[in-house]
Amino acid sequence: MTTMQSTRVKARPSAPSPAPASRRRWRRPKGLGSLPLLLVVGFLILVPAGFVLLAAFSVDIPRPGSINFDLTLKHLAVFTEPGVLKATLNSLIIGVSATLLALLIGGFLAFVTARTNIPMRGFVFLIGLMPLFLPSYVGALAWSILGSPVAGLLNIGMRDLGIDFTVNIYSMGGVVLVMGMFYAPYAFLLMHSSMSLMNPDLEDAAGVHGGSTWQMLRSVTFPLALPAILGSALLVFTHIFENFPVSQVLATPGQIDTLPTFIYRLMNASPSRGNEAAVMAVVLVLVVLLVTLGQRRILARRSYTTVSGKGLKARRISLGRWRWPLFAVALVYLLLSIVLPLAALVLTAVRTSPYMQSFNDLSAPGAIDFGSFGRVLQSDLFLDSAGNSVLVAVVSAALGTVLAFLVGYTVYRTKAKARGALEGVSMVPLAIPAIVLGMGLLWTWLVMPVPLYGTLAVLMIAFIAVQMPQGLRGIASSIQSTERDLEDNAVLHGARRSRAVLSITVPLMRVGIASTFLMLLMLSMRELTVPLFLYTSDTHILSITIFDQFENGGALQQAAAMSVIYCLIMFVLSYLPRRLGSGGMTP
Amino acid sequence: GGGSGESPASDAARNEVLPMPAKIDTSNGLVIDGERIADKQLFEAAKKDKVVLYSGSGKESEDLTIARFKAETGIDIELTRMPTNKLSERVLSEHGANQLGAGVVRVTDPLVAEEFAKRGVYVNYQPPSIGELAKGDNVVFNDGQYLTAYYSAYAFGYNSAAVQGKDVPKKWADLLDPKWKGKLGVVHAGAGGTVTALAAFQLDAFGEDYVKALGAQQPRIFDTTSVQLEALARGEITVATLGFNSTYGAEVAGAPVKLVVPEDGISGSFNLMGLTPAGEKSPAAKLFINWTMSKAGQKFAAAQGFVPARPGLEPTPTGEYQLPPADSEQFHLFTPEDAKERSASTVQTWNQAFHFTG
Amino acid sequence: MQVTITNLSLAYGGFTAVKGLDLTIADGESIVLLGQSGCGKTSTMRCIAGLEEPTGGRISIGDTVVFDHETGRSVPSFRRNVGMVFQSYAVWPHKTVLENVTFPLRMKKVKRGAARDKAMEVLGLVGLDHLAERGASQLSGGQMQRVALARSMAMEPSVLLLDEPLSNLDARLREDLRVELRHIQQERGLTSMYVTHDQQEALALADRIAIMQGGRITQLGTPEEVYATPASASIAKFMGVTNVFAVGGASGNRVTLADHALELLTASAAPAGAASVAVRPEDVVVRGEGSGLPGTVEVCVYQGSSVRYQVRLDDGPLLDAVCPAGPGALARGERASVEIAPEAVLVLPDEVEAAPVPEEAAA
Amino acid sequence: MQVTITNLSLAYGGFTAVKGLDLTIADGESIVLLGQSGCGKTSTMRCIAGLEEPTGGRISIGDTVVFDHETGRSVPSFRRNVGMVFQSYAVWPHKTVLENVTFPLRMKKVKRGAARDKAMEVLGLVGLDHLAERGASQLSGGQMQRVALARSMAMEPSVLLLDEPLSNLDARLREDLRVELRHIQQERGLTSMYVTHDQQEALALADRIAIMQGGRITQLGTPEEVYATPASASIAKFMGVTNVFAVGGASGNRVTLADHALELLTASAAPAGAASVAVRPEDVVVRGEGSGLPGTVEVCVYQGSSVRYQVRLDDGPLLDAVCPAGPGALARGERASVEIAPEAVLVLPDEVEAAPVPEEAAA
Ligand SMILES: Nc1ncnc2c1ncn2[C@@H]1O[C@H](COP(=O)(O)OP(=O)(O)OP(=O)(O)O)[C@@H](O)[C@H]1O
Ligand SMILES: Nc1ncnc2c1ncn2[C@@H]1O[C@H](COP(=O)(O)OP(=O)(O)OP(=O)(O)O)[C@@H](O)[C@H]1O
Ligand SMILES: [Mg+2]
Ligand SMILES: [Mg+2]
Repeated sequence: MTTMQSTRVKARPSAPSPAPASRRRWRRPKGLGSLPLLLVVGFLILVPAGFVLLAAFSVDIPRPGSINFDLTLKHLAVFTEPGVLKATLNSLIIGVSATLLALLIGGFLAFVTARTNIPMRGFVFLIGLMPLFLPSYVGALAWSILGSPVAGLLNIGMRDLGIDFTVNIYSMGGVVLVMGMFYAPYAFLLMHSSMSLMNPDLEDAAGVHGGSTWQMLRSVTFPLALPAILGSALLVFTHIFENFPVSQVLATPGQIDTLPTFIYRLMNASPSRGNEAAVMAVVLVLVVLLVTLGQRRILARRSYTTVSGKGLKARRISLGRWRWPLFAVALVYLLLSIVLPLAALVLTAVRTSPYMQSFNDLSAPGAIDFGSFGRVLQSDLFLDSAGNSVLVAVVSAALGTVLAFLVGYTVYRTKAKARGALEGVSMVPLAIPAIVLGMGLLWTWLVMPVPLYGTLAVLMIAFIAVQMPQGLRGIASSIQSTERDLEDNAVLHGARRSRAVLSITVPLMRVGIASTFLMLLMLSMRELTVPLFLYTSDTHILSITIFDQFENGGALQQAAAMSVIYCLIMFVLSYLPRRLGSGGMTP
Repeated sequence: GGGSGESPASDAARNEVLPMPAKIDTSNGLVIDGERIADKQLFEAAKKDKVVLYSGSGKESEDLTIARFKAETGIDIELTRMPTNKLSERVLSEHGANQLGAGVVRVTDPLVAEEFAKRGVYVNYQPPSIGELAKGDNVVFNDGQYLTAYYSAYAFGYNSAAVQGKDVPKKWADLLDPKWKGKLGVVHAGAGGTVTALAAFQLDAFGEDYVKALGAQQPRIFDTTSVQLEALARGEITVATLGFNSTYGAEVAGAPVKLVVPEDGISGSFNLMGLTPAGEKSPAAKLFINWTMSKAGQKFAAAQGFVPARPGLEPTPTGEYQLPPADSEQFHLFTPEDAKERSASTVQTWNQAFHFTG
Repeated sequence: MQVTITNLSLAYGGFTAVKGLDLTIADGESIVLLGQSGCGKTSTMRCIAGLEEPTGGRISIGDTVVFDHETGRSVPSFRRNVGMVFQSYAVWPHKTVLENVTFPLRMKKVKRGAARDKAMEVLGLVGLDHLAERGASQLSGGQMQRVALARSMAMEPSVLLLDEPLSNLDARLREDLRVELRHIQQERGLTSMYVTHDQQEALALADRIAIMQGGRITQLGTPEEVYATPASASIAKFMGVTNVFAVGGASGNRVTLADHALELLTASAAPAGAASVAVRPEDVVVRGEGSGLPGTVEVCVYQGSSVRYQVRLDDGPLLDAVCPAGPGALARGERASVEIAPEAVLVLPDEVEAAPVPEEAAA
Repeated sequence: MQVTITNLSLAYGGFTAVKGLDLTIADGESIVLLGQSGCGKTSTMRCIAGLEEPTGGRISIGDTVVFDHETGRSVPSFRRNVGMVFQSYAVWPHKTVLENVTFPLRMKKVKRGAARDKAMEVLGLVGLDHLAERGASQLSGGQMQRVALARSMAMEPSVLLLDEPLSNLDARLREDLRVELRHIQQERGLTSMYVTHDQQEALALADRIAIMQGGRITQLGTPEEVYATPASASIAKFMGVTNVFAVGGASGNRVTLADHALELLTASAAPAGAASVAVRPEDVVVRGEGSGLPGTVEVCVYQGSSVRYQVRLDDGPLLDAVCPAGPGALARGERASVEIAPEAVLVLPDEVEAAPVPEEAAA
């Protein structure tokens, strides 16, 4: 890693030199170490994004074989379409409130697991993580099974018990709840790694200087986790803003229009209006770039280092009599985000008839049949795609983490010239709705003169590109928490920069790196829209197989069974990174 | 690949959906129930080959078809399935990059098929049954550049656990009964070719007032058929306008849904396929098209809940239901011309009637 | 406010850092805690501030019991109104200098404007008012330390704990701040506890000095007392008395060294069990010639206003001496005559267990 | 290895911390850097170590140019073989004490066993061998500082930079380590640069002292030189000379103070442009009575071996004096007679720009 040898661009200001002052000598341009990295990231991300940009402003869709540069601005007219405004507004409302909810849940769980003596911390950590095992469309479906006003299991249960109350998940509140719950793990993972790097002295100082626990949290703990909070807010918001499945399953039946459904309709119109979808994507990219820039600005002015060379005494805050009540709060989240949805799925998978008037129906003979699980487990298709999925997810998450670390390191630790560009480029995929980006990736890997298309490798590459923002944010927040001096010191003591990074920075950031890996792993397992453009019959992956099952409509029982097994696979898969990330700072 | 081995699909394909043909003769080429599917040369070559199929059709029905094809011909199919619009993007891109691997591409939108033809994704190919096929309207396009494999039927259905006896709706007009208010489900007309076709049919057959009245029933509006079908099965809605084939699949799988074949008409839409340049070199792909358009293939499609495209076949029931033949009065087809000319206005009218923005 | 610590113990995992410590700080008193690195000073302070959960004992501040192991009572830090300057500074890196200093004021619900004025005033005291808007992480080490100090001073706590608050400052600034601190402490009648390794500082700031060894207070007294009459040889050593020798035997006013054939006169009869003699370097008078003990100068270090000698006596031991600089200084290798007044010879036990607890504190 | 720094500048954003600094450290020499908090000491060290990118100037170590702004050359830190004890310790919290200390040895490809032995030896020197297996963040402040020191000592660098390496240690330990450091430095002929705020330390460790003010070296000389003849009034003040007065006028050997009706005799004629006079407190002799300047004792602080007085002269100024403790000390309020020898009166400019660069360094 030679990128550390930072750039110096300014000419020497005044000091007179013996040589004629005007003659500028050639200097070895520094910071070139970051150039290969920029090339890699740029190639992975900018080429597909470039296609999207071209699509936004060209007359025809620029797919391979018919790429031309007849440019036009007419696609911008899409913004005047009726309904866009309302859909945008709805999306904003949902986005903002669900993001807040996700941050609240994630922040709460991150704090109690990283910094307090809550009972069964390992288990609470798992609670924070688990909704990641459930793809959001499965979660949304499960919640529609639970909370639809007429046939929702919750409502049936309450009718059985004679309670006169109806849950309606097809409402703004329902959409916000489900989105918030299922995106909370992002916030959780990012904040957890950042908070486990907290130096308790800084918190203690607040207590000593008269800050109550709450004030301490408000003015020290959370502000110090600001890079993680802002980072996850950005991630969560854009995801929610672009999330199609939840909107489709919960918002549309409630007659709530959102931007993603709007884009989906553009793509689904006949003939497909890909150019216009691309225009919307470009606008989103601009917004996200602005937000990223703003975030950079806010963070640049201050420092968030909590791990310093003056020691780090891991100390947990004692919750006192709040231990169990707070644990109960975590359990409620577990119940709503995982237990109920999974129970609904299991029930759906074992019930011979999806129709139910009362829970008493279940006691009827033949009402329950566990066969669907066996059938799923025996099917070749399922086994093949599970194998592919695991392989693709592990490889792309591992490579993605490494790449994100390199980028994060270059951006936050070096003075390389390409820093800003690197960060900006890495955040681009966040802005482009997956459905549009998927097209860009398809075109890219079709025209590339390398025989990757149609292999698992192309899926891996695509995942790495698509998940770059998540990876970068995950790494960035923990890099910002560790003091540079620690690494510099290793260099002084004779380690090469790379060695210093490996033996000092990486171990210090262990929790953050493991969380990032975990997040990418789960995301790769879940990723649906992008592989839909890239998979072939040889490279079936699990998310697509399940999506097909759900798309079939009738096969709900199978689909539910498969989803439950899918969650189990994700759970098992999450074990390794969880192991890596557990444990404190001390050796 | 597809569900090879002893998957549930292959069981169903062998027996439950439709008994296997009485006679499959492979002594000299492939002859099923007396109809020649392939000559000796093609059949021998095809046995060493496999079909690469891209399809925008429902996954379950394709799985059944694949299993049946394998059972009847012994040839494997490798399926890549995704919704038609995504498939179209994928196919055009792969084709543009000379990387289109599929031998046969099947889509549900005539405009997409037209585009494929225009771009050379489809090449001319005439199956042995071309003579028969040409007798029907809207079956053979551009002299065989692509064909209608069969038609999808769109009608309505109900939750059989919630609705029984004389409550069961029989005609389209029955959907306007006030007792369904708030319990009806529809997929919005802009969501795809099939639903636009349905709206056009309703407008043509019963007029704009009917559509408005339907909108006034405050139905729950869905984005996709699949989500709606689940809602129906669970009884969240009790009556819904539905695609016939997928609903029938759900019914067979045990969902408490029943279909209605209303006498006053059902809406039909296309399921088209064609051979690609890669398929030209693939004997199996050609054999697949031959088989699909053969009596055996068409009957199997009918048994699954499609309307056969090949004219002049004796009717095959779909379980307890009998769909009308393609050329009957009862069957209203939304032709490619209709799609081009009327889609936008139909969707707009529909949106107004249902107070739907988007 | 009076601080009473009774039988305080603190263990980190298996390691006991504080062992049954007793200490009473009178209201308005300034105690300086002196002790070797790692003896438990910071730990004790953290217990008083409520940042560690002691494993035993009782702490009360004023009339309030803030910690009692028996009853399990423990008042949280932020209700104790105890200020603390952390050894590690614990300056918040994400806040500006001013924000750091205003924090305790804002916590006391002081209005924004008033808090700012007050903070600027305190920053003025520590010489950082010109950096008020700078991010706290963009400071030099000494500047950060001053921010930490200012933050605790601005708080006006009832008890102030200072853990080496001036260690990274230059001598002049240190002296200024030391004077300033003493001034504020006396003026406000602030009860305070101060850790320092600087003897000057200890002497200048302390009403009483507490010597801490191995997790206990082993001597408590005024600076003069501690300096003049260390309770044990190890305390004497710690207080900079380098001439400490094991005692071989004693009779009346004479003690014989264990390792050297040398006898020293003491002012009073050596107590029983006496184990060591100690002589402060300043009490060793070195002359070019005279009637004292003969020896040779081995080391001679110029120290500004004084000269430090090491003289090897002909009778064996090496003696440290500090003499005023001036004409007539001896060079290395010169012969010297060494005189030690009997009053300067301290006869001491090797170690003491704990300081005797005074009556009123024990009550 | 000789370290040559020429015209070094460093800016943090808009703020210039080091401004055209010139300094040459001879091979095997120990330079002590003295300067006010925030004057740029740490920044200078970081430039030498290669941790900051200077905005101008040249640094060479031995025969190698390690940094040159002109040519853009910059040798990475790990190739400079420069050891540094950070003011902030930078102890690796995730490693044990032993792992911290073995790290530099392992980087030099020393075998595991040998590295361990060596590390244990160095840990023994700093008195931490019993804590070798402890996690480095489970230490007290002083213990951590010693780990940082041990780590750099184990490395055996060609140039050693020490940034207040002993500031958190008690006087005794500090003295021991100071002696040990000096010993090692001299024995190995280590070129070193040392920041301290402890005058004793500066005097004991320095071959030469460099006074740094506002990002520049303003005086460079042996400890005696700097102490005896500070180059400016501000340096004198910094060196603990509290009696500094503005000069009103001078004629021959007499200078008149600006603010007081007082005339002082100097040893030699006052130079032109003289702006201040300075008198070291140790040079002020205070007697109960005598023929000196009459005054009254205002403050009297007992400082162990000495007594510090503040005497208000009848002619106006308040004089600081440090006198040997002993019988006949004056109490507050008593009349006194103050004598100042003419040699003790230093006549100085207020400030100096930069230390004159000696020939060989300029070359
Ligand atoms: N990151 C930074 N950004 C801006 N200014 C800085 C930064 N780091 C240090 N400074 C300023 O540069 C000046 C020199 O800092 P430096 O750390 O070199 O001081 P120092 O001489 O080591 O002081 P001390 O004795 O207090 O440690 C200080 O005034 C400080 O405020
Ligand atoms: N987290 C910890 N785990 C185990 N032992 C610890 C921990 N923190 C401190 N110690 C040990 O407790 C003892 C007392 O530590 P403390 O910090 O109170 O010392 P101190 O008197 O403040 O020393 P110093 O002057 O070096 O700061 C030390 O020996 C230290 O090694
Ligand atoms: Mg301490
Ligand atoms: Mg410094």
